[in-house]
Amino acid sequence: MIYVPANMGLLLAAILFLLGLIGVLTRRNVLFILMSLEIMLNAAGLAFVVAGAHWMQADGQVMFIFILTMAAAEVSVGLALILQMHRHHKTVDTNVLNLLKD
Amino acid sequence: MISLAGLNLILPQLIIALAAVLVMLFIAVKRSHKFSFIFTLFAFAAAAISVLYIPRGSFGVSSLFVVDGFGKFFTVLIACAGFVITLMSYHYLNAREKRNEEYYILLLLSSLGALTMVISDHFVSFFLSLEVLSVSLYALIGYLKEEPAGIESGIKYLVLAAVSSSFLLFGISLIYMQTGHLDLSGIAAGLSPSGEFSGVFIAGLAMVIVGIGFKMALVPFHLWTPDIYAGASAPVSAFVATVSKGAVFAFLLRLFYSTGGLENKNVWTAFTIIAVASMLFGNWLALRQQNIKRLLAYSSIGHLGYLMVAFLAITDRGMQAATFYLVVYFIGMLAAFGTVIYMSNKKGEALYIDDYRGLFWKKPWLAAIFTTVMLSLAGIPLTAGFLGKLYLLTAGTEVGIWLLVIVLVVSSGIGLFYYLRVVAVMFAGKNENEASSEPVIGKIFPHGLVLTLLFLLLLWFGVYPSSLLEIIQQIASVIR
Amino acid sequence: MQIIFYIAALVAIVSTAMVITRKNAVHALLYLIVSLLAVSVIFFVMGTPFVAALEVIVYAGAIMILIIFAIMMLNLGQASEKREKEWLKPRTWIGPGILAAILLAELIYTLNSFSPPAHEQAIIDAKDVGMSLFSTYALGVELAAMMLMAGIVGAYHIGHEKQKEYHRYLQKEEEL
Amino acid sequence: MTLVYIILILMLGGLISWIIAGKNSLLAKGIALLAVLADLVIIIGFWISVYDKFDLGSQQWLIDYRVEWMPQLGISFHLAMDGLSLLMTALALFLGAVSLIVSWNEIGKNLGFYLFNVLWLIAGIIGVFLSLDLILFYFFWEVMLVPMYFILAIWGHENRRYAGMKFFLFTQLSGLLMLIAIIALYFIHGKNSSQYTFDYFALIGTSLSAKTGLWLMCGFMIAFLVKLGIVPFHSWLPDAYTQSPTGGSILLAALMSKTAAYGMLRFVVPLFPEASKTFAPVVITLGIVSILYGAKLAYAQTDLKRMIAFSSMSHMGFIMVGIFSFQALSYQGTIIEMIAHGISITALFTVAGVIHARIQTRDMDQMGRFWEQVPKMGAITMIFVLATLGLPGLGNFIAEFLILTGAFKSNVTLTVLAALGLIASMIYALVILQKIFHGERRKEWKLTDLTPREVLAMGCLIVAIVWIGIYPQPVIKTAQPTVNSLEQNSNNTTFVNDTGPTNKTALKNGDENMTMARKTSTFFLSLNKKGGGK
Amino acid sequence: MDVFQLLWLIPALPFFSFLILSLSGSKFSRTGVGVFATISVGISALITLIIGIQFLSSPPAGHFYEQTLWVWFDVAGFKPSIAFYLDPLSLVFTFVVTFVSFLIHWYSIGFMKTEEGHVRFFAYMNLFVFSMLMLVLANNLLLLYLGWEGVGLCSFLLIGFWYKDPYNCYAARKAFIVTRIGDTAMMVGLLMLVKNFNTLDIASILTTAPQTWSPGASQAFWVTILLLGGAVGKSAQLPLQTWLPDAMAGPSPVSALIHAATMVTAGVYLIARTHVLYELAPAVQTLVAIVGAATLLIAGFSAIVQRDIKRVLAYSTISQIGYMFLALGVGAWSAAVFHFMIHAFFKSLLFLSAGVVIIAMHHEHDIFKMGGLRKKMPVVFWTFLFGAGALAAIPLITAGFYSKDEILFFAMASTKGSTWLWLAGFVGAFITSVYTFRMVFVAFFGEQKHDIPYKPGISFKIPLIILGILSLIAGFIELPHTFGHFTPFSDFINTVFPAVQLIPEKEGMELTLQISTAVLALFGVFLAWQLYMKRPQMVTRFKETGFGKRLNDFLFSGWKFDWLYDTFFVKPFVWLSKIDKSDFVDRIYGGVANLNLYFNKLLSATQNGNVRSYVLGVALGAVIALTIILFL
Repeated sequence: MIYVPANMGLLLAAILFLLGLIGVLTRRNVLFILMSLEIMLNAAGLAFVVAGAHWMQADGQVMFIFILTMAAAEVSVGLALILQMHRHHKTVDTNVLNLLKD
Repeated sequence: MISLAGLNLILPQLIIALAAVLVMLFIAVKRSHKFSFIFTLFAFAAAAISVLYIPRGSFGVSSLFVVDGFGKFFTVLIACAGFVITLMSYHYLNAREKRNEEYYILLLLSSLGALTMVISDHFVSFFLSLEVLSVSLYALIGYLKEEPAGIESGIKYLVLAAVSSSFLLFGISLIYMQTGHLDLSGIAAGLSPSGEFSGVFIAGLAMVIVGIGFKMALVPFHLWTPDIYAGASAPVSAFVATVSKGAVFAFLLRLFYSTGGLENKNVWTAFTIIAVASMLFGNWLALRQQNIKRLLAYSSIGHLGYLMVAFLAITDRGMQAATFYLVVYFIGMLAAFGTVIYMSNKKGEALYIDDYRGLFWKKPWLAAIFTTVMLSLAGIPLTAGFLGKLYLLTAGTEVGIWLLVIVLVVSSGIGLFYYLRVVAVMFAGKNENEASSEPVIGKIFPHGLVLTLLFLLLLWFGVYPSSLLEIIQQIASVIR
Repeated sequence: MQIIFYIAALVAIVSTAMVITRKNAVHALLYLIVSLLAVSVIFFVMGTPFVAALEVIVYAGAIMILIIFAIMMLNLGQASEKREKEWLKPRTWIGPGILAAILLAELIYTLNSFSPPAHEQAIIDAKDVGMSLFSTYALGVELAAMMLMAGIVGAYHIGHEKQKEYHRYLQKEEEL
Repeated sequence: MTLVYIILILMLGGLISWIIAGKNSLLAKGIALLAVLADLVIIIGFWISVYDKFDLGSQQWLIDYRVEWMPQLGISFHLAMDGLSLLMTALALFLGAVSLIVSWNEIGKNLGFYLFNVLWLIAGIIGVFLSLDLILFYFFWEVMLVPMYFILAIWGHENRRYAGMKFFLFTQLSGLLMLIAIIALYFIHGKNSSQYTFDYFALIGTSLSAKTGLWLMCGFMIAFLVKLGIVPFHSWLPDAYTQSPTGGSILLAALMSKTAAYGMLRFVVPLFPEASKTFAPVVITLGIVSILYGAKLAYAQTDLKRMIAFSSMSHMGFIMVGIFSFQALSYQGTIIEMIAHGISITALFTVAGVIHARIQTRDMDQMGRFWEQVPKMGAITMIFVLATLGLPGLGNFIAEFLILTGAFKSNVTLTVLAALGLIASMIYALVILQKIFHGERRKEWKLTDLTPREVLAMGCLIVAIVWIGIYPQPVIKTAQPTVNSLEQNSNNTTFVNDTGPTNKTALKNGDENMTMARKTSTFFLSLNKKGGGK
Repeated sequence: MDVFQLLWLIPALPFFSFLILSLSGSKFSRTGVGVFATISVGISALITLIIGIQFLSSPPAGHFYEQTLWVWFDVAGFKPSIAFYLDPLSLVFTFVVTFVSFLIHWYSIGFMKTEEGHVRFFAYMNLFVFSMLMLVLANNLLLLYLGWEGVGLCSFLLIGFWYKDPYNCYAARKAFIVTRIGDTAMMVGLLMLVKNFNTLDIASILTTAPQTWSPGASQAFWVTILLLGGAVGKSAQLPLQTWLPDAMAGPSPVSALIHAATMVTAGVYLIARTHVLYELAPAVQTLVAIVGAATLLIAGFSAIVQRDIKRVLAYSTISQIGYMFLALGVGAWSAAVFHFMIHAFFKSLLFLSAGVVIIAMHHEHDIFKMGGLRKKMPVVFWTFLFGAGALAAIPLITAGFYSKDEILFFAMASTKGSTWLWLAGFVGAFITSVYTFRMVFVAFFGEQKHDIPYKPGISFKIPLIILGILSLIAGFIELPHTFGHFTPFSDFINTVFPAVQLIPEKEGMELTLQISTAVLALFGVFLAWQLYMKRPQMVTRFKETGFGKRLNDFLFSGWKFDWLYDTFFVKPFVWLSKIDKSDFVDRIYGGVANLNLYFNKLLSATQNGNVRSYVLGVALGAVIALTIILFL
């Protein structure tokens, strides 16, 4: 029915993925990092769906669903950790997380 | 549809999963640390023993899993490690945290992730296992939530693990895009056997390497290791060092051997570089480290590098060597962290090498164990570490991968320096200005007993390892 | 229909770029939702309506709400926006930008060599997905459940605020 | 089984004295000494009983004990004894006993653990002398290391940790290279004969291409050169020898260094006959450099033990010259040198220890004119200084003479250079005597002369060194069968063509490596097809 | 009973005495030690005498006797034994060694009366006698080497006997090391012999060598030159003569025994013993003669300016051994041995007398601070005079005349001799009489400068008198042609040596040569009298001129040999030792260690604790992995 070139789909996924990566690398606010992580995971999921559509299989979507689940679990634990961090440090700046270093 | 007939094959995994649920239910009824603890112990023991009821041979379970000798071996290994870690956790948690029952749920769940990973035959099951492992680990690492260091390491691990998981997923999707399969045998079937892979597949492999390399803490994906080891509680560090890495390594073997990913020369080279860098950097980083947990972290980077030598040999012997070494590494790391737990007290862990000054004159038995562990990690004879290293060298020499073999030798020479440093401190004069009146956590039971057991295992496998070798040779031949 | 894909892709990219550059967390989150919706459109275009729906419901709906709650709890107001300004110096973008550019170039290079056979795509709907989920991947679903359990238990434990416990002398003081 | 008992007695003795020492230190010392002496009696009794068997044409091996150890890897527990190992074992036990006696009161703290280490060290050394499985050999080789490290790092002098670390790093690293060589040899032999084993008797006939042989031999040689302390691998030696407690110095210098010489005789020359011939000029040159450079360094030192350490290094050069001349004379000379040097260095370190115990310094610039107060010590020191400088009538002379005689037959120029060592050794050796016992009194010390216990130990050493000096025949006779087989071995070498088939199978290159990978992966594939039912 | 079987007792007795003294010497009384040691050597001398008489009266078959105690070791057919070999040559040496040692031991009883460490002294002396006897009696060169090193050791020990003075230690060390240089050469020579003959048995080498080597063979050349190296070291010949003057730091009996009579002539013995080899290497034999000639001149000139009585004697010893070498070099084997014997007598006499003088002068060695001792110590004066006469070869009445005369004649007349060699000896003889009588006149004549209450005891005098008589009459056992040709000594010893080959036309010159030598010696005495008694101001004035001062310094320092060796060998060695005390190799390894620490620091910097930089690491890793895999 619909034809979307698989490599274009993958390219979009890659761009989103890398934007997410840039976000993780640049933002000091841990909430933004969390959001960027979601972008990356979503991009990976997008890639799976593109590939699944390409092979006309359900596996890609199944994988997307699992990624979705994982994102949810991760965000829940992540937010809990952020709350604790805020409690300890009164900030969401990741630069304060340098108690542990060489 | 899934048939119940296959379920007996994944009995250990089921037991652990059930135990996790049950512990949670019990908590809902009544919180009891002791009960959770004992129940978890039984669960691990049962999981280990249940392996005996799995028939011999290689069976697929619902295309996600394959249960074979190799998987069973690792199942037992992980269950035993879980058992030991549980044993060592009880008093530690009592001393350092108020609410401890969830710990056992998380420990069981992360072990479940590891257990399913070692029998994974499919990217989906691998990914899910990895995430079960990771998500529970986020919580486990940050478990001591009253401590900034714990939370810090939790966040670090979460961010980094998520990034690496994303890479992994992206990589898998590329592989899927190329082959149309997510199961390993399907992927292998869709590839040319000569190692001439298409670009997308290769790029996918590279990103999978990032994900796996991160979990195994191979250079350059190793940066998280010391911080997480140091920030997490010692039992969790032990878990991260052993179970988490071992399970991923088991899958690495399966993945690359069954898909023939190493046929590609570039992939092989990339892994060689990773291995060389891990061996050298890990040991270099540890050279002047004063924090014993960080030191162990660096040392584990090096050890995983050593394992890669066996992995890169791509032979029967290489597999056996890797398996043997992993067992030895498990024992060594568990005993090392066990000693740290033993020496810790309510106020904090015995993190610094100086905390062990003159240990030999105060607690000779503990010091002897720790010394043996250090020597085993350094690969000195009479300990299992030596035979492990011998096996690795044998594997490397057989196929003539001289660069790796020489780097292995050189880096274990470098490694010797810091292991000996620890040993020397233990045998040095007594610490005069030691004011800490706080009693240590360690008790004869279970810590002393467990450590002694691990110590004896190190010696046993170091002096008369025939029985273990026999088993390993069997399972290696099963997997071929 | 391809044009829809391209438009949606453009929207997704732009809004994602906005996410990572915003100083206000709530704004960023809204852009993220836009981005997710755009991806959802793409899913729909590609004939995967089930995940398109899930994208909107779970991602944009559930997970983002979770983050909004977190933002509210942390009470990041105007002050934090100022702080963000300090934190986001232009040169912090250079390194990651270059790195991402290299990665992108490499991925484009590989995707270039990848020319999938052009074929019509069939719609793979919720039924197909469901069949797959509960046959082949049934054990996977169980595992995912375990993962969620881990997430919940973990979040519960870590998020649990300890009761403030004062030292008994301090308590006495308060009584006085 | 005798051989196993010899090792076991030491190990058990060590354990028992460790346990007992907390309660009764004298008893612990007694038990430790008794264990060593019991072994010594066993070995000497054995020697006497087989003494008549050492004739020219006789069987080399006296005892051969072999059980499977790790059959999966082709490793066996294989101990055997011939004349050479008999001599070395006896020497180890004799000097071990002496070292226990001379450091009887030296160790104050943690005596039990010390005794444990000493006995296990001796056990390790004897294990090295007796093992005929290469992995077992390596095993013992490393087992020596740990107790020595402890002795050095716990009971050593002021700079002990540094010295211990250096010692351990050097020997361990070089040992690992040897291990690689052993493994490579194992595979080459295995691929040639499809019998994968580390057994000495099986490996001894392995035919190697010239290049491979050279590489493998280098692996062995590095380990041995390091332990022997040959330039340029000697850097650890002065520190370790100097910082050890007396007993440790003795065991290090007198026994552990001999394991390296033994290793060359037992393994390098028989396993790599042609490679060692090719390599001989290099090794001999290194030996000569050690002789001369060691002597020069010894002369410069003011630390007594350091000086003795360098003198030891200088003498080890002679051993190199002796082994790599491939002559019966020089082999015999080497064996006698091992024994005589062991004895004389033991005595010298004892003297250093005795002095250190009395005045708490090793700095010779603070000594002088000791003869006045302690003539007995002076006289005994003199004897061993003379032994060091190779005075005829004492054992070292016979050794050096035989070595040079043998060496002269194979290489004149190098031998003449080596002979310069005789002059050099005199230059530093006299300094020991004169700086300490003669000349001006630089500081007022209250010295007490040797105690009867010390005199007893030294007396034994004097008797031994004089015995070897004037009637070394029993030693020579005992070593004769071993030397014969060594000589035959080096005479019967044939060079294998470099492009021969052995080389190709021996060392795989990358391509073959990849095919191996493919094979493995196809196994995986077939497995998954069979077992991966849905 | 065959008296020859007592042979082993000759060295063994002093050795046992050494053992007993060193183990339990402190239990003896003070004189008991000396007496015990003396008696042990005395018995040795007695046995030597008995054996000697037996040898003369009924010589064993082949004029040698061999006694094997045990096989030393046996490796690959090389089988040296602990065995003794007695033939006329070794008998003469044994006789001289035991006899002179006996007398010197006797003398030492008195000499050591007040010194501390007398037990040590006598033990060392006994050990020396033992070693020396091993040297001369050895049947193989390895055993000879044992004795050779043994005497070197005893020399070292006895020079440094007064160990509290660092100078003595230095002198002892120098003597040991310098001779060791020669010994090493000799050792290499032995190695060469083993390589060629697979034996070190002297007798078998001497019989095999001429069969395997033709005269002038390079093998023979190298062997002999190496053995010569040993000989010049031990006998203090050029270029290794520098140790002997310093060796005078030892007690006088030591100088008499070791550094005059016995040990220093070991080189002569060695060359005489291996004369067959030297005859196979004519070039080296000539070299021996040249070395001897050069040494006797150099040492003689040095002796003229010395002030220390013992140093004068030391240089004269070097010079006289030069004569022996000269004799050996021209093939006059028996003349060399004869001169050795005579020299042993008179030189030990001189040293012993000097020893008495020195004790009397409270350890004053400078002859110019003595003077007029003639009256106070008549016995010593006369014995010293006898010795000096023999040294200066005063014609007819002294033994020295006969022995030296023989050498000079052969230097001229032998086929291997030459006029130049003779001339050197001739000039040397003149110098000898000058410096000898300079010493006599300065020390014993003139004014008395110190009061000397000291009277030498009888134990001093008897050995002196015996030796004095011997210095006069011992020459009569070998009279030249011109004096009736009574030659029992050379007849006896020539069973070992071949006769000297003479150039026929020069045979007739003997009388001329004798007369000129005699006149020259007397003129030397006269000159000494003139210069040092009558007109000492002449010498003083000459010394004050620039040239004279420099010449005096030059000769006084022994032709600056010490300076030469110091500059070129000792100082560079010491310098090298100093700058590399801590071993540069160690630094290299230190560098490696530091490099590792540097890497550690470098890598540690990456562990900065910042989560974003860790992510950067992962991302970088991804880039690297992708790049390698895609583009490699």
